[in-house]
Amino acid sequence: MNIDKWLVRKDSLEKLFDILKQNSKTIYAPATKNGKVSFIETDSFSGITTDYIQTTQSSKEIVFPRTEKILDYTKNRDGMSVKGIDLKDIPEIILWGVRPCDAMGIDGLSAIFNWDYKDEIYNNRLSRVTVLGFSCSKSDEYCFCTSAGGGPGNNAGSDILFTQLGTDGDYLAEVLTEKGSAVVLLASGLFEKAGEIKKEQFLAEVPVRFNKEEIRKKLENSFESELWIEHSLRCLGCGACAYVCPTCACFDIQDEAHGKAGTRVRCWDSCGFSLFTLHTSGHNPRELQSQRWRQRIMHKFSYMPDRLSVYGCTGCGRCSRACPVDMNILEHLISIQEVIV
Amino acid sequence: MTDNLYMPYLMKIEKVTYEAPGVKTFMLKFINEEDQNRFTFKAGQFGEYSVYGVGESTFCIASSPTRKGYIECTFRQTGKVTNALSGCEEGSIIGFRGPYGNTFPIDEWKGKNLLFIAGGIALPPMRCVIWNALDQRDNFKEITIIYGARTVNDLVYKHELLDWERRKDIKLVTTVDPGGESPDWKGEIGFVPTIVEKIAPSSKNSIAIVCGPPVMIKYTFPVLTKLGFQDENIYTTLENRMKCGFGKCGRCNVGKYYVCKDGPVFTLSQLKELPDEY
Amino acid sequence: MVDFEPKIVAFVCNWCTYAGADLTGTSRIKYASNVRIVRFPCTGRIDYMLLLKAFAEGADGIIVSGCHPNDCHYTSGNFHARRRWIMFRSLCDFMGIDTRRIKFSWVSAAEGAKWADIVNTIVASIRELGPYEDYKKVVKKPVKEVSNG
Amino acid sequence: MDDLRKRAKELLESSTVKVVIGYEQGTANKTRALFVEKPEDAVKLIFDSYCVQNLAVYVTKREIRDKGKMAIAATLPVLRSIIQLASESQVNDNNLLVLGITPESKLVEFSNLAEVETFVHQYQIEIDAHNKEILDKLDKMTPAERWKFWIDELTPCFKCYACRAACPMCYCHRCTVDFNQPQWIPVPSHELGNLEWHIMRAVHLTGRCVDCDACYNACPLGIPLNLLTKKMVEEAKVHFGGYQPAIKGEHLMSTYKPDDKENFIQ
Repeated sequence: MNIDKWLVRKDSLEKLFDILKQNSKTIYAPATKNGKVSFIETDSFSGITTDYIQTTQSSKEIVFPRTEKILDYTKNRDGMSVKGIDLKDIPEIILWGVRPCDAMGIDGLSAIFNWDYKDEIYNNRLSRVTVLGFSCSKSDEYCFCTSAGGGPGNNAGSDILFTQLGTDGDYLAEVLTEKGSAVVLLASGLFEKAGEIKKEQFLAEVPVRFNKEEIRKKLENSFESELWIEHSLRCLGCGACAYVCPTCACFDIQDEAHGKAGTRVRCWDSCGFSLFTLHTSGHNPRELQSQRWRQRIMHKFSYMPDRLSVYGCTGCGRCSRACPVDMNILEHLISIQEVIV
Repeated sequence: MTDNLYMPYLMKIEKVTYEAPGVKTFMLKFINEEDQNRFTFKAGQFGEYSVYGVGESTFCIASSPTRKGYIECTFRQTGKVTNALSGCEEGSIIGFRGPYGNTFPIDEWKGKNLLFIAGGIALPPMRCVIWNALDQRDNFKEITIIYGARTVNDLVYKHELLDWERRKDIKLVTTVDPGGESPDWKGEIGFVPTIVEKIAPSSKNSIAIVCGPPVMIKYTFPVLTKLGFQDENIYTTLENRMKCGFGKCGRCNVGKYYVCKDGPVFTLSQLKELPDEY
Repeated sequence: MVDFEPKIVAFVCNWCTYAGADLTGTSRIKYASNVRIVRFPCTGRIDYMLLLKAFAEGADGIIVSGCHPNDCHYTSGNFHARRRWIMFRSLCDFMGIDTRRIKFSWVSAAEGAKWADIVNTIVASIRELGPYEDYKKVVKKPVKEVSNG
Repeated sequence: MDDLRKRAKELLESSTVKVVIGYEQGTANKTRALFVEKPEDAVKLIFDSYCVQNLAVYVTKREIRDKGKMAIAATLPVLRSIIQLASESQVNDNNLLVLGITPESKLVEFSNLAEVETFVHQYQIEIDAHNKEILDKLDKMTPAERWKFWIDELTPCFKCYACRAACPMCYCHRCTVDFNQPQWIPVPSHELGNLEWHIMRAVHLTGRCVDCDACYNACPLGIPLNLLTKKMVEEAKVHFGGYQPAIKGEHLMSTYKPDDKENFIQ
């Protein structure tokens, strides 16, 4: 796949933003609120936060919103009229400043949402999103993208990947998809031919901490291991890790009625909650927190690779950052690699 | 099926039959004619039945695929949706999404004896297979049905049990748990596993299909193995909490198998491979 | 808002206020018909969640009324209720819920006139305040197409 | 905190307790909960200014409680939570031993919960100055401004329930939001669902919250939801003279005084 590489001057980034804005595109970019950086609809280039390692939440919210209407119904005298979501209403969105680990997460989501049955709502949202990725020049002890098959400069999932050449240098723009070239066409003046540029030297240093194939093999016969109990003693069973994760796609379907009409809504859910698998009879196949923590790891590092040939983890480390009790997934994966034989 | 996976068919409730305390059977017809003609399913598949404004609930399609023009479902009133469902009368509109899941491999059973073992409210998934087999009766040799419930009143499809009893080409054994019998009860008395042991159907060239509460299944499998049934000839269905029904919402998995996609029908040999998580 | 007819929900206790309202009726005292009365065995049974649900389903004003202290049929129901109302009302005020739209009162079985007066005053004041747009806006926006991060 | 480690080791060796709940070094400069079951692991116990997580949340967690008698390293907020849990009969003397850590970081071992209670009653539940300032700023706003403030703050909430999980007082086996007959609080995290959830949480913690900020520290989005429970602590002071967790004491919201004062009931 030959990626055409362009050079974008440092100060023409703002011009690119304005051109996109003029073309009435909705732009979501990282902005700070309550001391946390999240993707917020932004109108001005100056509103974008730049010195951060990672947003608190992944960009999953844009293609798989936390709450999403899937149908409307109205009861009338002679029956019921039910209307599905009008896929054309889904807005065009530019996702500005997506880290490679988020962009890579989209592959995990797409694998689930297109396993046999095609989820048109998700596919339509994704088709209307243009992902402008920004490589990482900094990382911290939570990041392990290189162990999860990605990297600070990985271009999977991005339509254009910008890599800043040096602290305030110009940007190397790798255009990867038609959506990417559409943006280049829109602002062709800003994209200059780029010579041979070695971007690796400007990327963050992320050491490889484990081998995911090895972990996958070890997980196959570790279902009864004591490790799950030991690791999950301090887990409190909240949903923070699942909701900040770029590849967690589990959802719940709820109905909301207001008088004669109402909606059916799809909203995020987490395997960390005991309600997730509770039967009406009271029986719960996953009663203990250790069983639920095991499900989280097994799904991402064993079931998804087996069934969908894609790992359910991009190594962003968000779940460890967001966890109230410091359940560090990297630490647990390393101990699985060392302890389970 | 429109491109929106989550959009149910609109179904009208044609007939409501009261089966047992808290258990009802709905006969459902598609409101939209083409959906009716285009709709096909196989024995063992399930669907999501929705009451708008309340939610969706998962149970099998209880009518046989050989009977066209309608589908039936039987449910017990336990949760939020089933309570709302049992409040619906004939003529009201509900939603149905499906068919989902895999099927009983009836075609492979041609020329074999069939042993159906059901407990309590688990007769519906079996009834679908039984009628499917009975509608092609000569494909199969001996058909034995062992069906038990807690009390006489809890037996579902009472009228059909009578039909099956009168038929000469089926052996029907109904039982009730000890203490559940009524004075004029002529059937067996005892738990289903003990009755299976007593009847001791031969395992030569035969398939066993077992559905029922987990405790009944747990005690019936060893009996069948003792009678010589091979693990791959014993079929059962698994029940897990479900929301989507097509492998997306991520909650019905047992190990790496999804009950909504790889099930609900499993053989005992498959069950033995599954981790203890159901 | 000339033709705005406020929707008022009244949560009342069965032994005093409901009987009082009944007395209002039998003694032919006219009062605004905007109020929808929900009867409870005691004010102690009136849950704060019901008030929120009333606003969520479109109420513009709420009356919560029961027996005077020491008159409670169950001796302490209204005392417990009073303490809950004090704390819940402070929480609502802190969160910006318009407490002018929630009226708490004691109406005994003999105070038919007082009941009519309470209903009329609250209907008049809510008619002047207008529909509870803020809450309705939150309810109408159940699902943001794409909510921000 | 060597004497904590030494004492923990002794307790485990003499098996007076089956598990010691304390803090250990976590990722980056975070600290996290540690459950010591073997005497030799007691050396991992630490205590420094980063140890703020309220460990009392674990004394009601089934997997820990079923291990047998627990010992817990408890700073002042944790001690308050333990007394509040004791008053709601969740813990008692034969399943919990308390190793107190005073505000001056001195180890004080309590022989029973009554002793813990007398210690806790030396300190009033005080809202810290910074948060008091924010509360005053909010009080000066008009209701419409406060409404806008809270709707903006609560909209990002995605109902991960970390605030519920981290709070020692939220030990219910099945929370009201987990029931669907009736579904009191909408499950989806839209604006109405978030508003009703956070109101319900504040109401259910009224008179029980010990103002330990566990909910705020747990929220991955940094929503200042502890302001709601802090406001209820302040209101309890204004209307009823405040409250202190007390094993045999009355609970603020399940008792009453005939002469409770108010100015809005007609």
